Amino acid sequence: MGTGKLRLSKTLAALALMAPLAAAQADEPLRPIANMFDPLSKPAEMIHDSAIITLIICTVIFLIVTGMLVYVCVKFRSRGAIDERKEPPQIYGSSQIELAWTIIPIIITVVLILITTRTIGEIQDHAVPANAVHIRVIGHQWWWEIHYQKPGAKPGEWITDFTTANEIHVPVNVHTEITLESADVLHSFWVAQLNGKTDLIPGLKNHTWIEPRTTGVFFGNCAEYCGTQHANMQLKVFVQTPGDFAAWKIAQATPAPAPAAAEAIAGKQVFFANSCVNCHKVDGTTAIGVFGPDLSRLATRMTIGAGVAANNQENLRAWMRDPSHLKPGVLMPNMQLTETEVDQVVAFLQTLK
Amino acid sequence: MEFINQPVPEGEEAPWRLPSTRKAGMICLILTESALFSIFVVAFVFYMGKSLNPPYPSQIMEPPWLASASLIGSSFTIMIAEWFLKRNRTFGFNIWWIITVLMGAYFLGFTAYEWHDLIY
Amino acid sequence: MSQDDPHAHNDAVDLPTPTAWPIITAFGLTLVFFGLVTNLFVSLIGSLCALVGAIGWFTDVFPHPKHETVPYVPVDERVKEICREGREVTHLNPGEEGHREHVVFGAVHPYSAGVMGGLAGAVVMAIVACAWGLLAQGSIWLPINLLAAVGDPGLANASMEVMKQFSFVGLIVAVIVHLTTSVLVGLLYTVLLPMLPAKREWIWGGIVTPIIWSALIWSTIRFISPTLAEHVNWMAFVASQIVFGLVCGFIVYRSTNVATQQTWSVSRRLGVEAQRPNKKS
Amino acid sequence: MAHGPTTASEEYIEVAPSRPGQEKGSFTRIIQELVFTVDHKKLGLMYIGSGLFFFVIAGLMATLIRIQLAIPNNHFLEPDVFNRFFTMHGTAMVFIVGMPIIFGFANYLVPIMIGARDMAYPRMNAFGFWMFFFSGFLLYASYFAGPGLYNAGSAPDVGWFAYSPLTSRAFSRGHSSDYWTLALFSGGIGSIATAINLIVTTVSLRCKGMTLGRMPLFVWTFLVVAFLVIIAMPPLAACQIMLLLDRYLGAAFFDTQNGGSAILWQHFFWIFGHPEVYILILPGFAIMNEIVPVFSRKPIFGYPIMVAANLMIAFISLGVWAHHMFTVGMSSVGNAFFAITTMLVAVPTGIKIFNWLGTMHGGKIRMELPMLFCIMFLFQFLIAGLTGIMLAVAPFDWQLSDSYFVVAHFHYVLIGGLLFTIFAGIYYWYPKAFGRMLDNKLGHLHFWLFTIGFHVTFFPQHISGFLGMPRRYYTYDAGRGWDLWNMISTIGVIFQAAGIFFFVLNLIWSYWKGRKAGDDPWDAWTLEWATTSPPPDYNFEHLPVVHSRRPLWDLKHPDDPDWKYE
Repeated sequence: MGTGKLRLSKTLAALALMAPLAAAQADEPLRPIANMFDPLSKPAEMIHDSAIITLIICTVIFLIVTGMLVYVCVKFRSRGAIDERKEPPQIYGSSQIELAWTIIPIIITVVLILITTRTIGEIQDHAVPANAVHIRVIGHQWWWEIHYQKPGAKPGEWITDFTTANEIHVPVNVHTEITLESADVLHSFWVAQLNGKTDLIPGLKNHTWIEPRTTGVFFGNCAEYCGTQHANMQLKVFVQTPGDFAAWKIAQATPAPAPAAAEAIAGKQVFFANSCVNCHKVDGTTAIGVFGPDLSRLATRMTIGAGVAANNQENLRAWMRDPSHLKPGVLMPNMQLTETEVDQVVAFLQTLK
Repeated sequence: MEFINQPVPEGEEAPWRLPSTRKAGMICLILTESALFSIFVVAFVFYMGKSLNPPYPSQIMEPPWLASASLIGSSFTIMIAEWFLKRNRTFGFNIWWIITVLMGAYFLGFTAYEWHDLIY
Repeated sequence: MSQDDPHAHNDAVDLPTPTAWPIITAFGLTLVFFGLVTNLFVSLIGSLCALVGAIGWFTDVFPHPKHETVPYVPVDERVKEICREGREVTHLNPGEEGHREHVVFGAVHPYSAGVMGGLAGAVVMAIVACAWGLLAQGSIWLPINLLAAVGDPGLANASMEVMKQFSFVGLIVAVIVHLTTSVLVGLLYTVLLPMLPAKREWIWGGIVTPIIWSALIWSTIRFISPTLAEHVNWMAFVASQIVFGLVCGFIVYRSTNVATQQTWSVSRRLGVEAQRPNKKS
Repeated sequence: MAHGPTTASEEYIEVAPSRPGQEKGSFTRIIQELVFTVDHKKLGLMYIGSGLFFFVIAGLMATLIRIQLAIPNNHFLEPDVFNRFFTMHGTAMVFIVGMPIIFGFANYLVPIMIGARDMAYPRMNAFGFWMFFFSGFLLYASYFAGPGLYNAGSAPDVGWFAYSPLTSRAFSRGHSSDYWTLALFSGGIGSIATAINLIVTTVSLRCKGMTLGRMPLFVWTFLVVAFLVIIAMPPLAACQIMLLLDRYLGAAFFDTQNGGSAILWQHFFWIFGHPEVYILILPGFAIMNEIVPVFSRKPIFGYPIMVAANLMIAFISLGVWAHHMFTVGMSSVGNAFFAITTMLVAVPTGIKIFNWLGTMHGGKIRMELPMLFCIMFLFQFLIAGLTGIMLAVAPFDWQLSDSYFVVAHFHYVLIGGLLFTIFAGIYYWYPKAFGRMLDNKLGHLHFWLFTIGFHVTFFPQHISGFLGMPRRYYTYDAGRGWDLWNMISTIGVIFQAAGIFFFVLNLIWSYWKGRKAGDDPWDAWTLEWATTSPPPDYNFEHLPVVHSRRPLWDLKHPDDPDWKYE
């Protein structure tokens, strides 16, 4: 293999970097284990209830049938050659028993069908309350574009307040209505502790919603195979107190101040001299590209490359040298920057907060 | 042979008849074809009127009367050919069979031409 | 046999002649496809190959499929006589004749009795439940809507006032669910009651089963339907279940036993007669 | 019915065309026989043999996949290489391993079981086999064509269900999607040909007295399978044609950037894809239906209802396709409808499981290898069925779909279900096909290693699915709760591989050294045991006449034949 060392170091780096970094950036506890049996949001709880009854029923059936199988195998096993000289009585069947084990599954099925249809309706046809937060999530080959609706916009019409990427912030105990779209291929939005998955389909608008019960950073993933870097299309949902959320929104909606340090100013020039602006957007500047993630507030994010690495100076440098080293197959080209230019651009990017 | 000498239950002497392989095979083939074309028909209905940009089908497509006629006609000529075959008249079969092949070939050729025309 | 089997002769049998045309045709077709991902020239060769194969195949089967006559293998390589002594077959329980059986447990109740019992039980059960609704809660619609709330998301989240009102969807859902389940349980009674210890059918059907059923529902009700869990009155619930069990069990129990059809063939049970004449023993 | 073939042995007329210079048994002669043959038995064995060959290749791919996933952030495989592996593994296992092996069983056994000399269309049978055989190589040619070995060729990397628009020209450059499409398309032609052949054979070539009500359940099940094939495969072919039009001629059926629909492909694909699952699992039931009665020494419990359950499963399977699409945002009514139909499948499936238990109940179960595999099948298929019910609960599916839970579920169906019965079938019919028994010791090694390996590999995947691990990930971060389960899963592969090694060893070793089997080693009841092992080219000197579902029981107990009771 020959890459054991690299692998190990990367694993350790991932472990070591994530926790302190998150602590520095978000007060919310990290919830990296997306356990669907530990739901912390309204739709996920409803799903959990229907899952539990299904599991109970299935476990009971499993125990009964396995018990029957073991009993039959032990009780009626052949006891050697002498025993085999006689054939057992030839039984052809029994309408009564067969009917019984047809009806009982049907009754169980009826119960399950009722629970299923109710839960489907409760979750899918849930009314959107007036105080809901509206966001739009657009899937791209291997990152998430996130739009926040301008306050005061009428329901049904869409005015983008600001955009961000890969990290969604929502208030706790408030219904967040999420519209899902795709810019290229199929993706699927999945944050298991908040809700089940809904696909992002080009040409269609899908909807999902969450109503988290507690604050925290919830880890999600793209769950529909979307190409080379499907595995590194991670998603994080920061559930914040309403106060924190309001503050975050205001900060995001205002452009970052222009860089003051010389290196960062030079970095900004490099950024605009190269074709970065064709794909990336930085609020308050002339960079309005839309093919790559919005960088307006890059420095406030926890990770880069849709979760492929922690957002720190070292990783940003590695990314600027060659994005496909960190994320093989990524659509961002290698910009062939010199070492000085790399340092300068990274310095500029780190001012975007 | 043991199967022959075993006692036979009453009422089992009735002659043993089964559907002919030809009929059964043909029905299966038709079933397959209809499964195939039902998907095309569904796709056609689904996309009817959904062209994003002109030219629209109604503007450039004409009903291919001759090709359709030869396609539908070929099912009759093959029936005639089969009629000859059943009576062991090889010559008649060959004639009608070749006519069928030609009609089918004409249809395929015309379809290819139509496609070529549409795309280039 | 030979007269039934035109391909068999006294010491040989006609088999289709081995031929390479199918493999040539298949190879040609695959080349056609392979050409689409490499070079159209490959497709051209492939289609020629497939055409040659198809023509060769045609000559093989036209006007009659080719056969070759294959002799039987030597006598000592043929199938051995099947051992006729066989093994004895264990008889059924001592005292019972024979060793074959279609298992029948006690009397067989006609399925119609199950359906009737289920329907009658359903009516009585509905009366008890609605009486509870009317007397204790002041609304005949409450129990109906509660049942419908198991499957209907609209009612599941409704307030108590709404639950006491008439709901068309609720009525439809409740009636369908109630009748389906009742008929199924009625059928289950016809087949299961005879298997239970005799003479006590009414206890099993009228008391034990409803109580087990109620206990099952009680333990899982939070997951089955939170709405129902909130409002249900367990006394009334168990009472209506027992009423159902008694009525249904009674009707099933009283029905005349009929002969079972299970020894019949599939075709006869379905009412169509296949190729052989009926030979009911 | 006087017969004198026994005295006429010296009068054999050598009418078969002799091919000069080629003695029986020489290598060229064997190759020539295989190429020219139209014999259903040889073709059946060729199906199974080539299916097992592709099985080993696709299995090695799975091993590499598991090595990559053993630890978080592994760099053993590049993402593209990994994506090609899981695509090729899935595609190969379904289309050029599963389907051919089951067709091999059908080809070999159906004509003998119904007392026929060959299939209805022997040449078309050969054609069907060769179409499949070449399509397998066409699929694997993708590794060598295009950019070639250096960059692992242009092997398909779009997943075995090749969801659009990932297959459109914009997102799948080169020919990787085309290899997938063309290989499956040409293989599909072969499958349809074989299925039609099976139906016609079963309908038209039954021996005297073999009514539909007396056909072995094996034949019944394959009749249903063949019908499913001719109903389900053409839709796949149709949507593949549309995809080819998209890619080669610039149509836009599934190209979302030009007004096509991504959802339509999913509907079309699963209209094929779900019946396909039953095409793969019903043959498992077929093999169970033969082996369980013989080794329990009793007739199958509830023959009529078993037939009815087959038909019900096939019928329902045509109306459940969208349960693969609960997450695409269908209306709540649509979701509810497909959840309901899917749950209904549980009823006939339950009937089958209970009836097998009923067959074993009261019998004298001989714990030979075929039966061991069948008992494990019952246990594993039970788990697979129950996880299937969980997936049918649409809200639960919103969590479970495309997670490792699904991976675990369908491997319990396809390995725990289908593959175990294929093993059972091979242990059961190998003596018939080659005249020698498979070795018992090697067989037990195979059984235990593979069973343990299977559960160790796939059971933990249920749990990693519960913990939110999506499928088709080439890597994952540490600290998300998936590390341990993936490591266990990878360890299980070692046991499975060892099991397969002993299995292949057994197949080869027993061919020369196995114990002689005799005509009827298991004391069974269906017609294939009424001829020699291996059977002669013509199967039976004289076509049999049957009076009951167990013709050999009638012969073995002449005073007490079955037909008096059926």
